[in-house]
Formats: sequence, structure tokens, C-alpha cells
Amino acid sequence: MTRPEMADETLFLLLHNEMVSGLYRAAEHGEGENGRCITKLENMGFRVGQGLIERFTKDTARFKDELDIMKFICKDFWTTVFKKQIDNLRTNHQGIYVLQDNKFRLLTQMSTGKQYLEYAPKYLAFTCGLVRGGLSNLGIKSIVTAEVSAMPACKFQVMIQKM
Amino acid sequence: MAVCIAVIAKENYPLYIRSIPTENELKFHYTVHTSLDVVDEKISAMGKALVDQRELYLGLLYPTEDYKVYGYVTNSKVKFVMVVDSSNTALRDNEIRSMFRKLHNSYTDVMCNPFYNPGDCIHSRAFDNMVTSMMMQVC
Amino acid sequence: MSRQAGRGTESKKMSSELFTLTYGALVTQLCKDYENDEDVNKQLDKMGYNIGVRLIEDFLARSNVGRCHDFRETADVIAKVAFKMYLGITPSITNWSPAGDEFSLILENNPLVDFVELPDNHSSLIYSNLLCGVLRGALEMVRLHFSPRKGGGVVEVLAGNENLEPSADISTHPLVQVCGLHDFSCCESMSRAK
Amino acid sequence: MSVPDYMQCAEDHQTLLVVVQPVGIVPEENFFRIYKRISTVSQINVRDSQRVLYIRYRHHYPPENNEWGDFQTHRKVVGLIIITDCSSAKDWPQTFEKFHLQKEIYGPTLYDSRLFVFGLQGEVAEQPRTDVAFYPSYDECETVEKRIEDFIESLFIVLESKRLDRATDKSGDKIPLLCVPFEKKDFVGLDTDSRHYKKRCQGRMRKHVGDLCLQAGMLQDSLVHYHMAVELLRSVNDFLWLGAALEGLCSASVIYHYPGGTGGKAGARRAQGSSLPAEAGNRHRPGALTSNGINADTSAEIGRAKNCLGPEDIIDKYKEAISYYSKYKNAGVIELEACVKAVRVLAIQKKSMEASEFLQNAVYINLRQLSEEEKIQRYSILSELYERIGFHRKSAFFKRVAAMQCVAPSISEPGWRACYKLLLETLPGYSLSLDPKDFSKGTHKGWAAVQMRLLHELVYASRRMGNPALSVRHLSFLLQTMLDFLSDQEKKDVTQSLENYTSKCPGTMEFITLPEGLRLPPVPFTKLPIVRSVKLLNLPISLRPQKMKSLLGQNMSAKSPFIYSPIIAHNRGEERSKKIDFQWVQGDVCEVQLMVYNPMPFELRVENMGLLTTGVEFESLPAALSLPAESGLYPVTLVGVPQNTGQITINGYHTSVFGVFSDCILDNLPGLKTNGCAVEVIPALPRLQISTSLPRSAHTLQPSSGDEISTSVSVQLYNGETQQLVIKLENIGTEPLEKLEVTAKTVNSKEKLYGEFLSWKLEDTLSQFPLKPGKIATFNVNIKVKLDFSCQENLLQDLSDDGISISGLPLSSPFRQIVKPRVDSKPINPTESGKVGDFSHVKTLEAILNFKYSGGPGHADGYYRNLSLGLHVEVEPSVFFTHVSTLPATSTRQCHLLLDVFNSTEHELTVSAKNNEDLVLHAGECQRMAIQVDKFNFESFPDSPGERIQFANPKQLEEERQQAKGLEINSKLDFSLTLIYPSLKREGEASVEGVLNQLVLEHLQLAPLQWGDSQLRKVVLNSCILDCQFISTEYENLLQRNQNKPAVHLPHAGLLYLEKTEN
Repeated sequence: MTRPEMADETLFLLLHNEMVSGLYRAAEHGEGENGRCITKLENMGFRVGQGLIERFTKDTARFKDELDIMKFICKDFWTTVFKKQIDNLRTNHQGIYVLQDNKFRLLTQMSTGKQYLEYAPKYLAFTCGLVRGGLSNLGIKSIVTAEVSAMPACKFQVMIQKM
Repeated sequence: MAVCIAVIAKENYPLYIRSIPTENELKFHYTVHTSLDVVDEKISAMGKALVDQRELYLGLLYPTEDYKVYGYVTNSKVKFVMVVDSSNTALRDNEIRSMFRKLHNSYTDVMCNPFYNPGDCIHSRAFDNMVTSMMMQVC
Repeated sequence: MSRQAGRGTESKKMSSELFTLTYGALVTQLCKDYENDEDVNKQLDKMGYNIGVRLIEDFLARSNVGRCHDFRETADVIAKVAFKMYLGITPSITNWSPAGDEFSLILENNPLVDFVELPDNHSSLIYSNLLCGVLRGALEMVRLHFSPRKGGGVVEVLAGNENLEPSADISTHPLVQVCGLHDFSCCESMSRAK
Repeated sequence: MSVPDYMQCAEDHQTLLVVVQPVGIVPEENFFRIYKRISTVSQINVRDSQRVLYIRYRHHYPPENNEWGDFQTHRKVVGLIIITDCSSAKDWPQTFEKFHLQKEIYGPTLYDSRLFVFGLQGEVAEQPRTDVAFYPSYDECETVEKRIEDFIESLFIVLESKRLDRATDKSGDKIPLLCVPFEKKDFVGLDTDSRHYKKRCQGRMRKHVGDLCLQAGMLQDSLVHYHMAVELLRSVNDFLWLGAALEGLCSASVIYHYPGGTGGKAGARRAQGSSLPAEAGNRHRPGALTSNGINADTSAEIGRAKNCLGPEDIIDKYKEAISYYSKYKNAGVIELEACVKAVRVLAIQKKSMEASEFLQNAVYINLRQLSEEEKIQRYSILSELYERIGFHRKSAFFKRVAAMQCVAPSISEPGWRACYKLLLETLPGYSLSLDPKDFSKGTHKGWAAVQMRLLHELVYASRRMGNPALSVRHLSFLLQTMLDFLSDQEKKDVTQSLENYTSKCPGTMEFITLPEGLRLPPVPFTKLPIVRSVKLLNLPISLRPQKMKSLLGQNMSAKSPFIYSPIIAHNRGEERSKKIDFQWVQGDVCEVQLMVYNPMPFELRVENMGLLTTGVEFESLPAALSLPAESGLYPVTLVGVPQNTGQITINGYHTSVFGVFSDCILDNLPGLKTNGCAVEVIPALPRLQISTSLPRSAHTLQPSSGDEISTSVSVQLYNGETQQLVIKLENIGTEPLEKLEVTAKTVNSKEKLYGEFLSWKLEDTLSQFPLKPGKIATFNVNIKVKLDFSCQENLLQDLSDDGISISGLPLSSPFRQIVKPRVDSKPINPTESGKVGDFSHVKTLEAILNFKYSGGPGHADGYYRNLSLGLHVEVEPSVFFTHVSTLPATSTRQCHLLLDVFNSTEHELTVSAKNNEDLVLHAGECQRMAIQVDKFNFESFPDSPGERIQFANPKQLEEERQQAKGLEINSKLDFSLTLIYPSLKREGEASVEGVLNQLVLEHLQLAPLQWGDSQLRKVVLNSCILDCQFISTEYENLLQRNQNKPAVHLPHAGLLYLEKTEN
């Protein structure tokens, strides 16, 4: 079926925000304790990541190795999702990768600087899941965490779980 | 054209397998199962190969007396195996390749169905129809 | 003004899959959290509403549409500008009520339901109910822009066909129906994959 | 030739084939002892040269293979060693004869032969012979090895001479044409002078020389010869031999590249019994082992680059050779063996894909009709080779085929054991283990369809082996691990056959050890039924042990004094997670509730399902249940009796389903919900059972403050009536009942209750203690119901409707006047009460009698039990005081209390007050009676809001005060009416405290010292129903008391204004 490949980003951003606040709203009403909200967001991201990677890698050549995959995440994946590349990828070659995005899309609507730092986690959980899901579907088990020192810059740390 | 089409999970268990005629389905189970040896071998070989050789289509896995077994591996390490009647000479490699592409697209949609849990058996009607179409059109 | 708006929309295009999949994940998560579909529908509508009230700001800012003079104009804006801008599709407007205070929007292919195959145990789930919420929220906000009599209206979603194959009847089901009544209610029926 | 040697590998081309055979009667073990020793001599460094000779020993060799000896010399038997027993000299000649006969078989190809004679002594043995060796016995033959070495020396000499003789082709004399058996006929009458023919001869000879060089340890020379042969043969399209030449080239190159050999360990395993470890040994080139990789062959150093094929070429040449072989169907074996050799090489080169292609090809080479034995051998070797190249699934597949072959219908006596053994070997190939634990965690992974098939085959094979226990174990495993993949029909079938097997041999929890040493773990049916949650249940409330306060205190003090000690915190954490906060009691039945469901499409019968426990001796009382098909969650209660005390842990449950006994350990159940599995068992306590004289009550009183009523009894009493309740206390436990405390509390009574509701004397009961098990004690409780006797509004109505004015009565000694109320309308008043036929004003009182008892060891540990008896009393109205008033008596210190007494019962009753004669009231009759009472002082007004603080609103407070007053008065007046129901032989008493209104009270008390307006006004307002005369007199009193009162204002009986008279 022919369908326009493009949607408007605003809608996604609003949806994402609403997902976050919606979940927390529900948690306050006792539906599911607060702590699990992050997990839920992460899980949603995970599932989306799985689906996206399946689509995005549909026509790419097979990956050579782990690093090859990480590069794909930083370039193609990130660009399709957040319309920019990861600004900096670092690794210790022992299965830890640090992806830095100096202007992370999901934080840009929040006022820059430090004042809203404590809210940051819930706006990053989904993306952590996104990365973890993508990697896991490419056969890489990992733990993905995020840290923000000053909005809207953001670091994602990927720890590969060797099996 | 295809007599058996199977989707095999990362962990090498079948997510979907369909064959015609259905009565000796088990036979195809064995055919596909053993073909995984070749798939694994090809993938591991693939790793070393150059980028341009790293395509998802694995080509002919092995021929048996009456069948040809072809393979395809997605980047998510999900395998598609297609068994074709070797009498069917009409099938060119390119046609097989494009059939796999179709299969892959359809599978991708399955993966994107929010109600499908990755790793579960595939019950999608859409996918089923796609497979049927591939098995029906006789050359 | 228009130039700027144009650029605005250009730069804001993104892969629709992300949106579609994210929405899917949300719906399934809600299905896990709430036992019955009705609650999920409610939740979706609620979230949609919250999105709508914010979305309208963005909409008015970017699409420099002026004040609508009558309800038909509103309908056109919703279909031709809003849907185009945000979902990249243009629903067709039909079923105008004689009073001209009610019409239907038909989404030929609703990007939300790409890939979706509803399991049988969710018969009463209105998958795209978020859209109703969004319209509801948005329209409620812009009442001020309309003359009170015409503003707002009931958003009613009818059988949006979730069937994945392109099929003839998909377009025969109005998805969104807007009319001038002042209560907000939703309902949707889907042809289930059997 | 037709018998392929699947074990052959490239390096075998360099070996000399020596056959070792027994003649006459030679005990097998003796033969093989010698054979082993001989085989150890597998390579010889030839004297004064660095060449090495390799020997391949066989004890069987089909002569027809020997005929291919010219084609590939390593197929030629060049040496024969005969081993024989010969005890006496006279047997010697024919023994020697046998030796010669044996030689005939391989005669044409033999270079040399030896005879080893065992057991012969004497002069025959003395004569020195080169070809015969005599040994007194198999134990005294030290020189065997030496002999063999000599023998090989001699073989070498022959070989060398042949090589030299053939290598140097003297030009002129014609070279014989070597050919393979099936060629012979083709060449008859062929022009032997044609160049073509000559070339062919040369080519074949070169190839042959190449073989000889290779055998003679001259690798490089052999390469040269092979190359030349290839040239020659190619030019004449002599494909079969070209193939051979190419293969020779490959063999030589392989030997050069892979000194370690290509046979690998697998070479040791040989399908035919002939194989022996020694052969693995003779695959090794000492050049490689001894002088670390430097080839012993000097010619190697010279131009190793040229002639020798590179690894890739080897494979190409093999391919080519095989393609040529394949042209000749008679060369099938050669082709097959070539494939196998190539595969072994590729396996070493780690080229699995090509290897698989060669194997694929080998699979389709069909030789002449193979025997079943050969087929099996062929499939298992294919399997082995696939395994070698890492194609585990393919390997498993062929092994399985081999297994099936063992029991092919064509075979006379099927080898089920062999079949079973082979099937077991396929398990890893199908990523299947026979340990259910590998499946219990998480979901099943693997190729279910093929796994199931394999399990079915294992079941069948083990059954045919006549090992039912084994088939039961496999079938159980199938059912347990593949449940999700079985169709409903399959589920039925599997369980059906399982039941058949178990009928002969029930499934157990023991390990089954197979002869192969494999141990099959037990398979508990944790999915039949599936257990979702396990919940330890508390004892029923009446049996729950309670800790006595004092001892509870001790418990606390027992805890560590360091409140914040992390250890304690830790312990607490553990307790919370594991231990449960209630206790079980030794000797009492304890319950554990499981929520289970049946995944089967049919009814599931679970026999003797019971608990598995540790910590406390526990008598489990197994249950049998049958769950409907695909049942939803189903509660099952497993019970048992702890036999001693301590902490008991429920680790699981045992079942018997389809004749299979399972011990299901909770820890192994995924997704199981539990409230903890460890609970404390406290010492035994007595058990009290109570029965009463009263009927059990239908009413269940709602337990206030959580205490549950085990039994409740009910009784109907008339207001004011008293009755005795006799309670039988029986000790139905096993421990003496030593202690008993009884308490009562009235629940949800809206009614104002006068007097003590329940009263008893515990002493009488306690005197019967301690109560031995089975003994009964009695306990009496007096029930006394005394509610308000004041009349109800509607009754008042009735009276006033009658228009009976009681005013204006003559002041005289007490008298009665009969009033005739409307009996009909009064009693039943539908609007008043819900229950039809019930008396309109029936009130209920409910109380709970609480028996706190203990005894036995439990008591010693400070535990007691609580049993409570609910008491439901329906109080029917007896008499009402429809109206109360007073009349002054002759003395001001006394007065008459006028009571309109109304009998609301259906029975006649007698009312008797002190020093009054009885008054008989018929049902529904109302009469007035006057009783003379002493007035009293009211100085001590009982009104202490302090204790009634809880009464929020003043109205309630007021009521309370009234009531208190009433009591006070009652005591002051010391006045009560006895009610006797002659017809019912019941009696009670009525009192007035509730009914005395303010005015009456005024009158009952002695005139106070000072009289204030307020009080006056009260009098005035209340005295509405007093007659004028009384008022006047009253007024006079007033005047006497305080002069300056202008007027008394009488609202009711006609106002009269009294002016203050001046006089």
C-alpha cells in the first residue's frame, strides 16, 4: 500500500511527552507504582527499537561486527529517528560505548541548562529502550543508560552483555 | 513455485513453517532444520567477506534429489528458508532473491505489529497470504 | 510569513514509522495496564485531548490559516491542512448533515494502523482513538476563533478499517465525524482480522 | 571391488598393507594380543637411509579389493603374517600346510610372509627358519616386534627393487599395461603398438611408480612421477587412471602439508571390529613428531615449492579426480573413498562448505546393493564426517537414518539397542537434553517438531528393547517439555500410551542409568496440573493459637538489645520474605491452598496429591482430584498434620498422574506466587467444643472487632424475663484443658438495657478442671433481658383515642379502673416491623461469650485459644407502662405511683409488686395500678458527664442522664414488678426506671429546701395532667413556701389565675 513516509515531528514529540506524563498521571492514581513508569517507558522504547531496526536494516548489507552496528545506530538510525547524527561515539573496546548527542531532540523542548535536570530521566527512558531494543534485535544484548549534565546535551552509555 | 517456506528465529527455532503438500510436512521440517548447518556456515563465512559480498540473500544452500533449498538471513539474524522443486528450472536466482525480499518486507510488517511479541510464532494473516501467494503461483 | 511557515514544516518532517510504532507500543502498554478495552479507549482519548490542546498552538503558529468563517471552512482546514501537515494524509470530507453542522472525515490509509493486526481478544478496542482526543482537544481550544455557535463539535470515530491489505471497503468507513453538538463521545468499530 | 573403506584417508596411500590372520584354532584374545603388538610396529626408519616406511595392518581384507592393487598400490596386500596354535610336533606339517594355503589367497601380490607358531617346542622348533617363528606360548614371545621389523625390512627390500626396476624404464622393451579388474576384457585384441597405447602404458606405469615411491618414503619423487603420469594420461584421455594419478598427487601433497594426518581421532573408531588404536598411531609421520615438522625426507628440501600442490589445488585436483572416477560405475568405491579422503582434508582446512559438497556427492554415489550392515556403517560414517565439519544437524540426521537402518524391516533380528544408542547420540544435534530442568526455566526453545519425533522414536526403541521404565521416562519427558506443541489429539494419544506403559511399570523419581553411562534425570509433571500459586492457610479462628501477653513481652526482650543492629534488620527482612506470621499447631490439621489448572483437553485425574515438607515430621493426608478439561484456576487444598514442633517448610508437592509419580519442587516452578513457605508449628493445645441447651441460631451476628463466632444460639424472651443457658464444654482435643476464662460482650444493641444482661459463676465450672480429653464440663449463664418498659407512641395514641381521662379521680386509697383498649389494632402494626406475624415491638439483643482456654504443652509455651459463642436474644415486649403518674399519699413522705400496665403478650400474666396483691392481666389488657412508695432525697444526682464524654450530641447526653437517674431511682425506690406467665411457666421482672418522666420525679422526691422560679416553672409546665384540686393544694404549698408568686399558669386543665390575696 502506498503511504507517505513522512509524518510531522511535532506530533511525535507531543505524543512522547504525553506518554511520559500520562504514565506518571496513572501512577499517581495508583495504577501501577511510580517506580515502574521508567521501566514501562523503557520497555515501550525497546519494542519500538526492535521494530525500527527491522525496517531500517531491511536493505542494508550485513554488518561486519559490533562496531559496525554501533556506527549504524549512531548514523543512520539516529538520523532517521532524531534527524541528526550522534555527535560523538567513544568505546573502550571492551563492550562499553558512549554515544553523545549535544542537542538531543527529546530534551530540546525543555528549557536548556540545569533547572529541569531531575525531570530528564523520564524523558530519556524511552530512548534508552529504543537503543537497547535495536541492538538486541541485531543480536546484541546490552544495558543502556543515559546521563545529562546540561540540557539539551545527553550521553547514552551502552554496556554490551557478553553471552 | 515454492513447496516449503520457513521463518527461523535468531535462536534457530521455527517461527513459521508452511509446506505443500502438507501431509509430509515433517519431511520439510528435517530439510529446513538440516539446512541451518549451511546457513550458519555461510553466515560465519559472510562475516569475513567484504561489504559488497555481505548481502542478505545466501543463495542455494544445498540441493537434494528432488529439491533445491535456498536461504536468506536478515540483519536481525532471522532466517528465511525456501524449498523449491528442483524440477522447476524456470526459477532464476534473481526471482528467488526477489521472493525473499517480499518475504522480508512482509516479515518486517509483522515485526511492526504492536500486538506481535518478537520471538512468538507468526500467526499474521497478512504474512500467511503473502506466503500462500508464493506457493500458489506455479511456473 | 508563509515562507517561514513553509520552512517550518519542511524541517519538521520525520519517519512516520517512529510515530506509528511508538503509538503502537503505547496502545499495547495501555492494554497491559488496563484490563478492559473501554478503559484503554478512555485513556487514549484523554491523552489525545492533552495532545490536541497543545498541538493547536503549533498548528496556528505554523499554518497561517486565518479565522474560519463557517463550519465547512473548519472542516477543510482540518482535512486539507491539519491532517496533511501532521500525518501527511488528506482525509476526504463527506456526510454533511443537512444542518451543515456535522460531517465525516474518511482516512483512506490511516498511518496509525499500518502493520496493526488486532488480536481477537481486543474486539472493543478503538485503536486510533487518540485521534478523536486530539481533534476534540484542538477544536475545543479554537472555539474562540469561531463564532460560538459553530465552534467545537462532537468527534465521532466510526469504523476505520484496520485491515492491513488494501481493500475496497477501507474508504467506505468514515473515520472522523464532526458535528455541532456540544457533547463529546467516541465510538469505533473495526473489521477484525478473522 | 565393492567394499568401501570409509576410514581411509590420504596418508594411507603411503602405507604398505600387511594382513595378519590366524589359522587353525586360535583363541581370539590371544590373536588380538599378538595383533596389537604387531600393529605397534607401524613405521620403520629404514636402515642407512632417512626414509620411513609405514605399515597398515588388517586382519580382514577382501581379496577382490586386492585385485585393485595395481591401480593404487596401498590397496595391495604385500605382507602376510599367519598366527597359529600348534601343540605337538605331529601337527606341525599340516599347520605349515595351512600356512601355504593361506598364502595362496593373496599369493600374486605378496612380497613376503611370516608364520608365528605358538605352543610348539622340541627339535622342530629348534630349526632356524626365516619365514617361521616358534614361541612356546603367547606369554613368552618377546621377539615378536623384532621379528616384525625384520619382516618389514625384507618387504622394503622387495619394494625398493620393484621401484627401481619400474622407475628406470629401459627404452626399447615394452612396458606392460597395468589395469583394473573390469578393464581386462576391454583390452583384448587392442593394437599394442599404437603410440596411444604406449602412452597409456607409460602413463599408468608412471602413476604406479609414483605410488611405489610414496610407499618407499620418497615423497618428492612420487610427486614428480605423478605429474608426469598426469601429463601422459591426460593426453590419452585415460580418465580412470588420470583420476588415480591426480589423487596420488593429492595424497602426496596432503602428506606433505599435514604431517599430523587427516584421519584424526575418529580414525580409531571403526565400524568393523578390525579397527585398533594402533592404526591411529600409524597415521603419524615421525618426521613431524620427532624432528618438529622438519620432514625426514631429504628430497623434501629440494624444490618443495614445485610439484607439491597448494591447499586449494589439492581440493581442485580431488574434484577433478572424482569427476573422472564418476565416469566409471565400477569405480564407485574408489570415487566414494576419494570423496571421504577429500572431506577429511577439507575438515582440516576448515572448509566446511566445500566439504559438505563432497559429502553431498558421496551420499548420492550408489554402489551395488549394500547390505544393511554396510548401510548402517555408511550412514554413521557420513554422520561422523558431517560432525567433523561442524554440521551437527546434518550429522544428527544421518545418525538417525543409521539408527532407523538398524531396525529396518528387512533385518531378521532388528538391533533395537544399537538403534537406541544411535538415537541418543543424535540428541545434541537436535539441541535436546533429557534433563527437564533445561526446560523448566523460561520458554521452550528449539525445533519442537523434530525434537518430538526423536523423543517418540526413543520411546519406541526403548520399548522394543524391553525397557518399559525407559520408555515411561522418555514419554514423560515428551509430555512435560513438549506440552505446548502437542495437538489436542496428540495429548490424548501420548497420555493414553503413557498410561499403558505405567500400568506395567509406574514412573518414578529415580535416576535411570543407561549402559552407556548416561543418567536420565526424573521428570516431575509440573504442568499436570499447572500450579499458579501456593498459599499456606491459617487455622480456623476458633483454633488459632494466641500468645499470652506476658510471654509476648518475653519474646521482645529475647531480641537483641541493639535496636538498630543490622543483623536484626536482616533477619526481619528474611522473615518477611519467607516466614509467615501465623502458627500451626502440632497435632492439628493444617491446610495449604494451591491454585491449579488443567492444560489438557480432557479431564485430568491427579492421584494422591500431597505436600512435601521439611523441618517438622509431617503426616501428609494426600488428596485425589479430577480437574475438568482446560479448567480455569481451581483451588485445591492439601492437608496434613504436623507431628512435632519447630519450623516447617513446604518445599513442594507430590502427585501421581497417568501412573507417573512426581515430586514437584516449588523452586523449579516458573511464575509461581506464594505467601512464603515456612511456618512455625507450636506445641499441641486442647480443643474445646461447646453445645448449649438453646437451639442453634439462624442469625449470624456480624462479628465486631474481627472475632469470629463458631456457633451462635438464639432464644426468645419476654422483656424482663430471665433464663438460664446451660453450656456443655467438651474437650475434643488430645491435651487436658487446664485454663478457662470467659468474657462476654454485648454487640450492636441499640436498646437501653437495664440490669446485668449475662451473668455466671465460673468457679462451679473450673471446679471440674483440668478437663481430660473427651470429658465434658457444664457452664451456666443467666440471661436477663430488661429493656425499656415505657410505652410506645402508638400505644399512647391508642389510649388517648379511647378518650379515657384519668383526671378527676377521687383521692382515695389505691384503686383500679379497667380501661378497655382496642386490642385488635394494637398488637400487629405492619408499619412497625418487617417480619410478618412477629410481634411489632420485638427487639433483639446480641452478645458474644468468649471462652479463652488453654492446656497441655501449648499452655506451657504460653499459647491459648479462643472460642466464642454468639447469643442472639429476641426480646418480645411483655408489659408496657402506658402511663405513669403519682398521687400524694397521706403522708408527705410517701406518695402513690400510678402505673397503667398494659400486657402486650398473648398470654395472661400476673404482675406482682411488693406488698401489693397480684394483678392479673389478660392478653392485651391494660390496667392501672398504684403503688405506694417512699419519697426520697435526690441530692446525689448521678450525672457525671465525664464518663459519658463520648456522647457527642446533648440529646444523647440527656438520655444517658435520664437512664442513670432511673437506675438511681430504682435503687432508691427499691421497687420492681415480678411478671409471671403461668401458662408458660416463665417469669421475669419489670421496673419503672425508664418510664419515670420529669414530673413524676419531682413528685417522688422530698421537697427540696429552697424552691426557685425555674423549678416552679418546670412544675407548672409539666403538671399538665394533674387535676385542679391537686393543683390548688399544690398551690397552697407553693404559697406557703414562697409568698411573692403572682400567678400559677396552668396550660392544660383550664387555666386559673390566682391573685395574691392580701389579708
